[in-house]
Amino acid sequence: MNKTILGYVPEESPIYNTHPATRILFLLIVSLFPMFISAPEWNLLLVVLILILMRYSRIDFSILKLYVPVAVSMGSIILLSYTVFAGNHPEFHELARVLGIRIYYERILDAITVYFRILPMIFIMIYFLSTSRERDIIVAMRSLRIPYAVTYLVAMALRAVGMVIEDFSIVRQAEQARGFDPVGKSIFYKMRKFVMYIIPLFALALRRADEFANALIARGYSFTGLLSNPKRADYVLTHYQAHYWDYLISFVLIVMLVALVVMRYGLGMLSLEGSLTEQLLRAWLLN
Amino acid sequence: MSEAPYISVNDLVFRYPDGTLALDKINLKIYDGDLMALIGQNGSGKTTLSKCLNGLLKPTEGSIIVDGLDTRHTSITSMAKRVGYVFQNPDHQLFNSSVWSEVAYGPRNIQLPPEEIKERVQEALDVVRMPSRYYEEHPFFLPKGLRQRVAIASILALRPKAIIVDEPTTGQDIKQSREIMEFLVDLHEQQGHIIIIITHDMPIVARYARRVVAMGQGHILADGPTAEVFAQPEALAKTFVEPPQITQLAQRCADLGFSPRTLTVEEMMEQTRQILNK
Amino acid sequence: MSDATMSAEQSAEEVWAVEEGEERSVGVIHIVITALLIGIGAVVGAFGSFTLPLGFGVNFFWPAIAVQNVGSIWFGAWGVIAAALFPIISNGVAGTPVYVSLAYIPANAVQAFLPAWAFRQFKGDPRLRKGRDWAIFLISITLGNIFGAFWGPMVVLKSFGLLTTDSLPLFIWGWFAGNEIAGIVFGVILLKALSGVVIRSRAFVKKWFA
Amino acid sequence: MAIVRFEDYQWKYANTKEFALRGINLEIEEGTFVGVIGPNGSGKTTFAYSINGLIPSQYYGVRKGHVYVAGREVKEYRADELAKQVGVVFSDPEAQFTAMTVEDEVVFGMENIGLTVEEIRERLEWVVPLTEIGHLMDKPPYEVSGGQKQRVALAAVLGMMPRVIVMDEPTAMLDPISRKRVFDVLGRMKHEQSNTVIAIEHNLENLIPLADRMVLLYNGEIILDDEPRPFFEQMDLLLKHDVFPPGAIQYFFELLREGYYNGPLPLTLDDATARLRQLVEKVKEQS
Repeated sequence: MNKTILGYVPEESPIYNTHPATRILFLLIVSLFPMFISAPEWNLLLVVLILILMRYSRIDFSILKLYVPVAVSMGSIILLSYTVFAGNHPEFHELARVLGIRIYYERILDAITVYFRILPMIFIMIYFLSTSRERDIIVAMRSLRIPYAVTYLVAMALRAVGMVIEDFSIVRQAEQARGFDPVGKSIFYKMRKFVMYIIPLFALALRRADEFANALIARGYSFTGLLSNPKRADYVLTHYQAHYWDYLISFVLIVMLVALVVMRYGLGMLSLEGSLTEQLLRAWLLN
Repeated sequence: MSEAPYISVNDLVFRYPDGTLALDKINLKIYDGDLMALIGQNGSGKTTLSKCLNGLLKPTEGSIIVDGLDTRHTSITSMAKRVGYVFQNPDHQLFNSSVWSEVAYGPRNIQLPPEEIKERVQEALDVVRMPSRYYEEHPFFLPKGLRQRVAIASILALRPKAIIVDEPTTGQDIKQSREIMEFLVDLHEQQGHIIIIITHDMPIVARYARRVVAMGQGHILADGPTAEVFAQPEALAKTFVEPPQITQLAQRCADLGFSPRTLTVEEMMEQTRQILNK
Repeated sequence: MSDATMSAEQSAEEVWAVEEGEERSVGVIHIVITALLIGIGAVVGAFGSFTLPLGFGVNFFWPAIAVQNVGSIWFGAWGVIAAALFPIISNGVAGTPVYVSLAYIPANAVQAFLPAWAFRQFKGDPRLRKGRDWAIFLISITLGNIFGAFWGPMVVLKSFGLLTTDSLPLFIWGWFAGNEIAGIVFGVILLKALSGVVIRSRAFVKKWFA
Repeated sequence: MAIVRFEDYQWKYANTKEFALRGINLEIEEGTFVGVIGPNGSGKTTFAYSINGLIPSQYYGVRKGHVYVAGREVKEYRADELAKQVGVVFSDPEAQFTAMTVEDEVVFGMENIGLTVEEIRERLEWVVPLTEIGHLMDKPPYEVSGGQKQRVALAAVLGMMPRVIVMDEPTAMLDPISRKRVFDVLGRMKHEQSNTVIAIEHNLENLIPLADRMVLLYNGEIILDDEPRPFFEQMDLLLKHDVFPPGAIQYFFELLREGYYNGPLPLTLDDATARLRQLVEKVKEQS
């Protein structure tokens, strides 16, 4: 099993045949797709494709459970923004009036459009995080020839995240060991716990900063600025090879992006007007 | 011992959320009056077991009864009053802005009246011999030895019957280690606390612990009076722990009349005098 | 050396003053402290985003704001860099699309930059000794939060179509209030508790980079 | 010529009143294994940092006298140049790791001093089996056990092939068996390589069999400096300075004192066993 940022993925997952840089490219390009797609059904199709990809990459679907509350609350915010707080618009089709709040057909349609546009973006993020190890991100950055100081900063930061999480859970236990019990207490009582965490986390970081810096210097690391990029052997990169399919995937992704732009702005496809969703919603709400 | 144990661990199994089996069918009874060392290799389950003892971790199977209460159904607050846990790194448990409020944190959590909080804090700080000029100092500014004392005081203020101390002598020199241990022995003898020390330091164990529980791969491999446990090299080998050098010397020369239960140089000398003066 | 050796009390002026002959240069320690700040910010931020999830990086109570404010007061530009970067990790883990995260960068940078600038410009004492120090802190983080509150809902969320124009004022207010309260509560606690230690450590940044 | 030489060396940290090291004069010949002992606060870490240049480059303070490594003043070296001469293993293995995998960790220092991919590969082939970390290469260094961590740290330092290796309480955080394995590696190194090793340790049982020479630091000064056997014959001096030799040595010293024994002090358990047998059998024969 490989431990990725979001969980475990079996080692024999086909995802590991791709170069980490390809995976970052996938994240960056495919996240752009929904920006050119208005029709919700096409975005939904994109979600389905990503789910298929997740299955193919043998990602444990239980990770998605973590994001249900996020997806729900996000949907609620959009819905609130497009209904309760949407103001008065006599030019729109009014569907109903609840407690003096007017609900418009156009607003509902927009809310759905926006929601289905953001959804695939989130799935792509989840897909990326659950197929990438911290190391992959570093390898990708190094093979893209990003200055070593920057890559190194990111590497240390990712390492620090793991450390802080560990500290965090120990601090929490230390508080419990002294009778701190937030169960059934008020929100203010619970807020205190943030205070209690943040101080020891900083204090520990400050103590560690010294030790880390000493360890780095002892290994001959010297900070050489962001721009100068002295030659490094980059030994780790020798384990990763870009295969022809990495180039193929990258090429296909870029072609798809161009195709989407052309379809959207050149041919007027993928827009909301006349989309399946619009037709269904119109038939359901306005008639 | 005929009295009822203060802590009783029954067929305890503990599995971490990722599926790792950390403790496998542990049975252990801890009595009032125990001064106990928990030894074993890193990863043998010592820390997991001790976190189960005060309810920080709940058993996957089996049960732990502390002072008649089942840890599975007892609140964190009432566990904290019974079993205290001093973490290895004091920095993880110091988060208040003065030594005084650090020690008062626990009593406040269990919602004692202000008068009693004051009394307990004062008592705890006296017990750890914290000079009063440090009371308003930020714990962060104190040297490590004093930070550790604040950590112990903060547990004492909850007046738990049992106190678990996780590797108190790591990073200390021998003199400092002995001071800490003598202080813990005092707590045991004068205040009547049950003391459980998690440690790798065998000479320290030989010198101070009355009882040793040796763990390995999630099992208890040996349990008994210190000298008895050190006299079982086969069991110890499985825990990857070696008795102190002087004990090993006595054991290797057992055929010459030395007792395999020898723990200190003084004991060894006494036997030598008898053997050589015969 | 964190021993209990108290140095003579420094005044606010002295905290920021670079003495004659004092060499201050960028070192490995700064890279390290930046990384650790990103680590803390990412965890505190993600924790906030998961306990009170509103989605796409919107939080009406976000303790990580204090990491931005305080980190940059203590560590200058390094704190600003960390502040700009850590939300990408914390938001990402909490399910925010990568481009939304990237679009937040200016807001996060400004929220960190303003307090850092104000404390250096007006020689505020990070230990918050006098009313003046408090004023510098409160005004600078408030201005930063105002910028953030406009940037977040207006520029980012609006341009991704997540909010309607009509609902913007409400979200701007909510955003501002959430960050402001969290920033004051946690910022004050951190500054009071740890500034004394930080200004004596070699990681402390007097100018912008060293 | 001595590889490390202290000449009337003194150091005082800024913000403190007392000098942490005073009047240090010491010459260490290339290829020796020196054990440095003394209670906490006696200046051992300051001593280590003065050799690898963290003092004065990373700390403010007052420095008098000289420290030479390979004939050159420490403070005249550039960080990466000095790292080729002196490597340090710190006591807290956690705090010296900055990479995502054991392999990256071991390679990091080698990249810093500018080795090529080929050179790195060659050194890995030597250092990985020496420290027995082959099966750990893909794991995150902070997730392996304490003893393994310290072997990884050792590998990272050895890979840079420094002429002097300074160990600042490398086994303070380890359990007895892990401790032993770290010393096993040191023993192998001592026999196969010609490195100079300066080991600061509280744990004498493992240190003594390897040491060619012992130095006692107390309160910033060198109190005693000799070969192990004569060093431990100064038992009263050692005890007075809070050094408590291993049980077997203490025991034989008592035997000496009470007149039961008059040979040399045994330095290892095997030696002690043999000598005790001899002693008892001789007495029994006589009676």
